[in-house]
Amino acid sequence: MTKSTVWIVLSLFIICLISAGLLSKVYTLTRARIELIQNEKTQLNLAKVSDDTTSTQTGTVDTIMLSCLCRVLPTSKSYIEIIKDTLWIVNDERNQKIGIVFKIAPQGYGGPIPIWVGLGTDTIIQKIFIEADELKETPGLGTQVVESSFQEQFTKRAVNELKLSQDTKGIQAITGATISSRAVVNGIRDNIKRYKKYLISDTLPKAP
Amino acid sequence: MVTNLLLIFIAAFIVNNILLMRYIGLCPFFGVSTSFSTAFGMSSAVLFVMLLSTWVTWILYHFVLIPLDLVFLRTAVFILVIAALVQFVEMFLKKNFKPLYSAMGIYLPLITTNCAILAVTFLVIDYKYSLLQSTIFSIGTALGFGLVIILFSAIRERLEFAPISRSFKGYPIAFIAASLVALAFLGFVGLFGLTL
Amino acid sequence: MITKQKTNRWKYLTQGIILENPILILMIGLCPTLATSTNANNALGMGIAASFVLICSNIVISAIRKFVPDSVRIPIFIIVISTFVTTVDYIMQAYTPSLHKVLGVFIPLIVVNCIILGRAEAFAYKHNIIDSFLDGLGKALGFTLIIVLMGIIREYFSKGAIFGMIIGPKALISNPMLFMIFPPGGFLLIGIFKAIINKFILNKEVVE
Amino acid sequence: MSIFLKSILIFGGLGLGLGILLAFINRKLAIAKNIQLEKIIEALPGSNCGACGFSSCEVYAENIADEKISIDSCLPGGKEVAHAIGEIIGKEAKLREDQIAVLVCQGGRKECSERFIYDGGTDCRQAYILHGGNKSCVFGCVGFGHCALVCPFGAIRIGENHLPIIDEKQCTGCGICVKECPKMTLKLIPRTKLVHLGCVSKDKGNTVRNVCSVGCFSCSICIKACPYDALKMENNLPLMDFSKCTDCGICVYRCPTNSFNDRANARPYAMISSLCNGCGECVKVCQFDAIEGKINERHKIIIAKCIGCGECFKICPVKAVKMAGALGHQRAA
Repeated sequence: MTKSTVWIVLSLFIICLISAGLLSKVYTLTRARIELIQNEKTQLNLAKVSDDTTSTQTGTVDTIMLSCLCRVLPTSKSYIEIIKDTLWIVNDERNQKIGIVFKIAPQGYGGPIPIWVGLGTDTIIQKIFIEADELKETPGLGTQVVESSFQEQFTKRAVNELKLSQDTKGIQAITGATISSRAVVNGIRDNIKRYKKYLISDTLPKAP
Repeated sequence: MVTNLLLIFIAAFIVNNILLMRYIGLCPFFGVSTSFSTAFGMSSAVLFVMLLSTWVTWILYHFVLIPLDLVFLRTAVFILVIAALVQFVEMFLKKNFKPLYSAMGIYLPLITTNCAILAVTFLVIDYKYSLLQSTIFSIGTALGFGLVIILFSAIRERLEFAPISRSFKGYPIAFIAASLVALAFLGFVGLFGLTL
Repeated sequence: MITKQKTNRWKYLTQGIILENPILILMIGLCPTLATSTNANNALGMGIAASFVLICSNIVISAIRKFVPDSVRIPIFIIVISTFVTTVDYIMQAYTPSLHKVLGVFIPLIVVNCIILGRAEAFAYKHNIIDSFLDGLGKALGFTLIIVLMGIIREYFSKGAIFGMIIGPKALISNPMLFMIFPPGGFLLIGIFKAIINKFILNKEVVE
Repeated sequence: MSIFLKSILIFGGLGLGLGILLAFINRKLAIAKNIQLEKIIEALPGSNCGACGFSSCEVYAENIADEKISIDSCLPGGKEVAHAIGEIIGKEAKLREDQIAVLVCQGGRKECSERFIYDGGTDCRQAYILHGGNKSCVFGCVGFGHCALVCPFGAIRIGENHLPIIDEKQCTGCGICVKECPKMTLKLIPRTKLVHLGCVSKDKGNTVRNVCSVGCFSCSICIKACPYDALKMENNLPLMDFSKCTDCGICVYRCPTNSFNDRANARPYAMISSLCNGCGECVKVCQFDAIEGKINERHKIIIAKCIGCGECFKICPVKAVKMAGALGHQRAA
């Protein structure tokens, strides 16, 4: 190996080392804050889908300002995370289970569509929430799936009503985005079946 | 399963065309699309390198970066791998496929700085596609890139002889022509329910 | 002798803004310009991010230019630039999450942004640190100036607002020109800008 | 700091691996990078004009390195490049004459009328699509300047008479304009050749006559007049055999419609010295009766009529004739 090729390989190696070191330093510094923001968002979404008005206590979700980082939790609820970042059990202040919340990401064609689903103990969907800004889309262009009118259709729906249809019985698909709306409906229905077992058993189940 | 793949292909090929709808890869687009042969050479080189780099980066991401929780290295590793890949491809072609190299070779160094290649590797990760889906996606994007760049090179060859005022000759008229073509591509939004 | 030195240094700075403006004259760095200038805030965000990376990478590259072997200089430049880009990426994720969401895939794309690699290759690799810093600053200002200008125009026509403040006439707000947000608007705007610049440069040449 | 360690290991390892792989492959795949190739590429002008028939200078250099092709087909480079390459690869450069492009049509807007009014695309190839252009002479140059556009050396510009004017100093004879011209009214001739026909019309005599005032209507006077029979009629045009032609210029001046183009700026004239014994041979030979005098008396040349063709100079048995003025046939410039 002539001297010049040694130097070529060495210089590449040194630059990689320095940049890797720097990057890991930056990552560890900013990771704390990013996680903080991430938790903040999950709490907000959890609250959004589980404001179970039919629950015994009257606590309603008060507004949560994302920008101010003080964690104003909904008055009564506590969330126990079962599966990291996908499933939470919702308990009221007397630690009675009143429902579950799970997050799914069915495959739309503009990329995965992140949906939060709040399910009451009576397997009736309380609310769903589609995170608009999570969608990896060209900046500035919204997609129709995010419109609140589409999300409202899911409130107070039983599992068997979850199918695309023209009449008000089922869910009306959005014109122009049939593929994405079908992905949302199927995604929710399949995952409800998967997470249903957490509703029934009172004791805290082991993570699957 | 197959319709799913087909729809990903069409979305990448026409509906979300990487050049006209996502604005990625414009630098070589205006530089190379002056004549058909250069445009064809460039798009075949892009297809070849985009496919290879999507595979390499996808495997690297899912089997090295995620298990070791080094996701923050994503940008650096990807671009380094692509630069090295282009270097190997160039040397390999120069040695074994001389005619192919002389047709496509001159564009290879250009490709390292081509935003489209890196963009595809990132989009494939963000969309959480499987390896097969990302292959289809990258083929679709590369063909979309080729389609637009060849289509546009024909337009620009005609523009050479059109009577255009002096200050609009060259790049300005090319941009305006590109905006009209982009307008036409906008018509594809909503095809088969594929939104942007 | 020093004054001559100072003048051409000053020239490096001012050249970047009008005479050798990266977007309009050198025609490089078009991808982020068109993509993120849908409104003024995004444009400003991208402008600052790209400028930070451009200036820092210019300084570092001109600092280490003596140790870089010529045959492997492109990969080394790329590693240096990608280090800065990742730092910007994670700082943005920590402190300005909303802007980071909107800019999305275009932040990592700064690595292959033709301005930065172009300036590194053409200028920083051959000049000393102060000159490359000034050149980087000039190019960054030129880039940010144009991208913010486009952001303002596109936002004004599509939302009748600038930096979010609604100032447009009623008619514009009731039926905004959405054409400007979509890709065709961006291409058209750059085409017109380039024509105006040609007009100045062309008759300047004739005068000479 | 496990993250710090892990990232250093992975990224550093990747960098090292790629570096080693790069160096290794660089050597294994290194084609014989012969220094000769580098030197040849440097010697070539590098304008990638394609005159040598290859897409770029580099490809041409590779062919030279593999001795596949004669080393002087780089026309723009001409003699110096050929010599330089010759030294590099040690082979004597077989010189092809230096060439220059000339227009073989003199029918501008004044000489040749237009068949129809045309205001379409301002490029010869577009005008050519429409019945071969709007000039009444079907073979003539339409003069929209495509040759000026494609000339890589900027040697051609369109004169006010709507015909291309070729600047001989700039023109390197690369032949691109000849290839590109849709009407084939440009031709490559050796740079030293002074006289060439200025018409390409293959029409019959009378059609040419009522279409263009300077067109050759194949009267074949020049063929008879040429002392070296370098001309012979071929589909209504006098074809010139460059090897026989001595650029004497007789055909230029004998042609009734001066269809011949004479690139010499100035022509010499003959002078008869006192040695003349009045034999009268020169009078028989001179086609422009520019010599007068009685038998056995010293003859005299009428300078106005003499075109400097040099026939009397050649025929004079006593070498009494001298050529003066433009130093023989060389151009004055």
